[in-house]
Amino acid sequence: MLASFLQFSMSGLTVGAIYALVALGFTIIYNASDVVNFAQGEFVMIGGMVSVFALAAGLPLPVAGLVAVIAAMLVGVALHRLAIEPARGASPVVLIIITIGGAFAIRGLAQVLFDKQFHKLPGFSGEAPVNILGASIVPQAFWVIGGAALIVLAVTLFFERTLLGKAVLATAANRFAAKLVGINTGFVTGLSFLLSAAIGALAGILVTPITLTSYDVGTLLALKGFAALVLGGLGSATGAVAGGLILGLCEAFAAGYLTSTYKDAIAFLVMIGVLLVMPNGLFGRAQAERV
Amino acid sequence: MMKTFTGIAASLALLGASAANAQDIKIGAVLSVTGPASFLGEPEEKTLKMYVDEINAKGGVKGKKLQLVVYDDGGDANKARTFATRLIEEDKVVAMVGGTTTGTSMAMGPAFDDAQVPFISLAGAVVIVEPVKKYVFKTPHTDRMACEKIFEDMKKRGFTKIGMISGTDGFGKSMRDECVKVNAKFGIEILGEETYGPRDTDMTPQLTNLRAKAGMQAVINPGFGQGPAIVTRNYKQLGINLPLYQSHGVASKQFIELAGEAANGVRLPAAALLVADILPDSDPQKPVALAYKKKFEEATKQPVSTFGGHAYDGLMILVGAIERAGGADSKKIRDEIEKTKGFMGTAGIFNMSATDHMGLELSAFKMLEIKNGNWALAD
Amino acid sequence: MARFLANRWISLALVAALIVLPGLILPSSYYFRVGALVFISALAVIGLNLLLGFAGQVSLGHAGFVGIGAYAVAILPARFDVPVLLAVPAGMVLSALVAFVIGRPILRLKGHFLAVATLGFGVLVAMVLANEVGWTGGPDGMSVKRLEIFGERIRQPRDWYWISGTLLLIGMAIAQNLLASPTGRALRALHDSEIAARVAGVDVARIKVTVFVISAVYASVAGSCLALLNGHVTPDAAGFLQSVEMVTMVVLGGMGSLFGSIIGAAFLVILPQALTLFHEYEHLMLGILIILIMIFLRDGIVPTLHRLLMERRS
Amino acid sequence: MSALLEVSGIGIAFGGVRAVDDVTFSARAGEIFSIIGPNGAGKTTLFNLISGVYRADRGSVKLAGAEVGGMAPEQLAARGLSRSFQNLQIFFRMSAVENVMLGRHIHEDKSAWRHLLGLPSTARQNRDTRARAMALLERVGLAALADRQAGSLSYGMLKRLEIARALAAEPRILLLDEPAAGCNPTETAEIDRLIVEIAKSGIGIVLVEHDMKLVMSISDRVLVLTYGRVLMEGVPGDVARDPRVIEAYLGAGLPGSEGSHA
Repeated sequence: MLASFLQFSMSGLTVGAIYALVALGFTIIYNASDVVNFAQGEFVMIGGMVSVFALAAGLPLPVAGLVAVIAAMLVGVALHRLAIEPARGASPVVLIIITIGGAFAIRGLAQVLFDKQFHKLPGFSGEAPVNILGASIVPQAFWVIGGAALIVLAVTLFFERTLLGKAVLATAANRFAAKLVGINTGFVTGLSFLLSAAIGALAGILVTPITLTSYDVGTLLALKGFAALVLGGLGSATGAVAGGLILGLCEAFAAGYLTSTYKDAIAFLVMIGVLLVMPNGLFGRAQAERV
Repeated sequence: MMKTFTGIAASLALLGASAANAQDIKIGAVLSVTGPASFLGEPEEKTLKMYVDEINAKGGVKGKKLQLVVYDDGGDANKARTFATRLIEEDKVVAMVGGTTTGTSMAMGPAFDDAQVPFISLAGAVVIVEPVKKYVFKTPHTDRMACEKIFEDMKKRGFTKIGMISGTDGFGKSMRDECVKVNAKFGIEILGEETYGPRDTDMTPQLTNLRAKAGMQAVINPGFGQGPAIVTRNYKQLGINLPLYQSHGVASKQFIELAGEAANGVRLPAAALLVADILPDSDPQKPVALAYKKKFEEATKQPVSTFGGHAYDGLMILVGAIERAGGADSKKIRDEIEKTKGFMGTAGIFNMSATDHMGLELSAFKMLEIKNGNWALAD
Repeated sequence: MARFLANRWISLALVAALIVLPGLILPSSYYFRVGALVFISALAVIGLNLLLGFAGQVSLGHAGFVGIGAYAVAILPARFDVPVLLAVPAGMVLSALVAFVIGRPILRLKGHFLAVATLGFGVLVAMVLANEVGWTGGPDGMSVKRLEIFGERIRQPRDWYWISGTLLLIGMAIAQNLLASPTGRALRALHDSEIAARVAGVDVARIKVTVFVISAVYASVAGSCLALLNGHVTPDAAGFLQSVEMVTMVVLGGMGSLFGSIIGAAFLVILPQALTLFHEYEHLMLGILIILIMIFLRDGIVPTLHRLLMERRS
Repeated sequence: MSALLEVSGIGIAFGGVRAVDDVTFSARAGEIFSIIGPNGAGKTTLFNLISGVYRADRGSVKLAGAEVGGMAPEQLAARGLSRSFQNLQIFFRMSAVENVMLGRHIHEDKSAWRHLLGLPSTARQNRDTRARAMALLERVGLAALADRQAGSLSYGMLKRLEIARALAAEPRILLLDEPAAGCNPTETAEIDRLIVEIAKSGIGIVLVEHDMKLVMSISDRVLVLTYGRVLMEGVPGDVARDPRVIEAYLGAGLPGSEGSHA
């Protein structure tokens, strides 16, 4: 009983940690620019695919990972410069469509640059499972969960302790006021894309040894990450992480205890249920009507 | 606006057409080169292009060059149907080798049947050719055969109680249904069943439940793509010691790479192509399989898979039929495809007939076991 | 031109011309098929535009209703011997009922929250269609009985071109009727200010459900047509990617522009056919084109061109 | 004349802060009843309570003798209460005349079926609604701009458009939240004239306004609100002279010195 509960929980936390990181990436860009970036999943793909190919080209794994993160950041900045910035002031829906177009383009490029096969990375600490109270867990799961926790911590510290981070927060709170006090909001938005891309790529590197990767893994991750973002309350980093973990756990427990066939549906039903009770998500602030 | 678009489309089509010699024999291929089945569609596309080039370099078919028109349906049945219409109406192909997935093949089938253009599908499910449609053929072994081959092997090893975990994609779902139809025939009881989505990344919850079923002797995993690789890894992770059977849907070296260590000991039914190297020299299939393997691996730098092999078989059956038909008449070609006898392909010996539009016997399947990260014959 | 487009009879005539004129010259059933697909998509997109473009309520699960309409004409005749012609309205009623039941609770949500709730609905429909093999044939889909009128089986793309073209014209006229009515004004009003609409006496919850139901019925009819045109359905029709494609068509063509819906649908249906020329670069090109259009025509193709035209005149 | 709108003991708190606390007043048909007070005194919140945008924690609102507390804005609209907004709530994507036509929503047939079919009765009704809306636009001086998109009109025009839209509902009582804020003197004078005219037609008007000149010249009675509570109520002359009022305003800036704060 306990063993399977633990097994399900670890499965849910591992998958959830990735959703959480994708949702965190969403949150950072959303806060800085009100853009829901549906290309966020592509950053995860770039992280995984570039590391795979860099590793195959003979680079050691840490260097390959670094190359992947840098590649994702470059793509992130390019996306911002070439697609988001020129459309500044467009309505949120239009910006979302632009990011969907961006996702298309990135995926299209990846399928030409790399290939259409699935790939894996070796587990950072081998593949031999660890037994905890009857549950078998691959060591990479700890890398994923621990890595996600570290990334969340680093992001929190960045926002709370650095001037740059505070500038991003200020822009998020009030773009106009931030401009007035001399913050270059365009730069801040660019920075948020850079940061989100890096987080996405790191997530991709961490998770590829478990989940495998291919040029088109981004779509589903973006969908799940978006759901987690909204469940968490849209704009709250804590919410994004909580939303991701809850979504992952829901899927794992649904698969384990109810039906594996409809586990995704159950996860979505839980989410819709939560939203009906809390229309602004778990950590969202209610917007009082100002008229 | 609309007119401009059609105008553009029309001129583009003309452009494509004018580049080719009117004397050429046009054959079409609608493949899932992108999308969830791209790992099937990509080697299929490469194989077709490779061999069409080779045939043309050697002087073509009956002195005429082959011209291959490929469209990518992205795995979407509706798109596939549009491209099928385009091949028939615009490109006026004499036949088509393609249809990567069962879904796309089923969507395209009626279009070719209506237009009386032969269509050789590369997808697995038995429903494509059963009931027989006059103009629709296929080259891969059916999923029912895969089930039978696996159950035969289980029976031989004395397993009667098994568990099943299948993908909810078309391939997994279809094969699962076939397995559930034929298991009783082999005296095999399915004790527990689980499923996973096409893009799932962790199947430990399902396998944990499956593991808990008492008395199970083996597990079968109908599915294709990366799912089975993850199942295999999770299987090992959870320390399940029962024999694991995969399907012909993972018959590529990539599966072994992805599953790693965990792949060792896994059995699956597949074409002899994968074990071409270790076939006895007396095996009549050996030269064909070896030649294809060598050519594919040299040209693409990727390990050979049976998927590309099915495209090879389809193309060669078609070329043979065109030669026998003595020209580019679709109806005659169809009749000749149906008359294919004793054709040695990568999947086995094809003997088509009016009632069998696939033409492979169960014996064409080999039961393989993965040993030390490589294919080996199980018996 | 601006005034010109604003007049409903003239814009209807324009749409009719766009259907009839190509219909007279198109060379083969391939073109008729593409045309039919444009009209069918446009019909669904007009419905979604009423919801998204006019009323400002986003749905990321609208393909779910396309799926319901498509499978209604697949399942009812095959399993219950319902005549095909009756299966289409049955699908409409079913879609309307589903939309009504789920619309009440989820339309209280706003913006991205609504997007996720509708997304969940779409995922749910696609999952049911893919998994209930006994009913739906599973992921590989099922074949659809052809429509028979006076003993004649309607299967040619050319026939469907004219049928779907007619339906599009009717759908366009109905949407115009709606928009010019009190309900139409109310649904457009709540896009800008729900509170002002309520103060003016608009029952916002009711109007939202009404337009949600109407847009679901449009999608359902489109789904039925698609299934009958193809003679085969797969759960892809209800998938998330289809929902996203529909939203993209609305935004590309122009939110709040019925004519834009047709252009948006035409664009995304025809473009991939033209882009096959670029083989593996197709997706890259498509992505870049979408970005460029949204940057340079950010209100959508039709409204932006319309505005530019007006500016030039004045 | 009996009271058309009776507000008694109404109050609401946000996070422990009593934004409106125990406010009681009543307004009669044909009367201009003004509510003034320094910034943040709770005037708009009071409007939101009366018009159903917020739900009051306590107290009651009666419309023509019937309790309407807790009703939604659309229900109140059907009972004859309409309002304008301090921050414009215009349907920017619709034309000016459509904005006003929407105002007649409660008087129109609401059957979506008939609307979809485009029946002649709907067309007739549309023509009627449009004619009435045009008459109202005429009244507020916007008839020439009827088919312009509302988003392209100036601020002062939109203020008048909002009044026209509210009037289209044929309300018995009209709450106007700073109708002249941000308008130039000419526009203010026009709105001034308009309000008097509306009151003369028998509609009860409750007015929140910063422009003291406007308030003092047209109001029948004035209620002064500070910190969410009633400071005093009386005729304009008395209010203007009351030391408590002067003090309250001095604490928060002189009345009329911040006419364009919106």
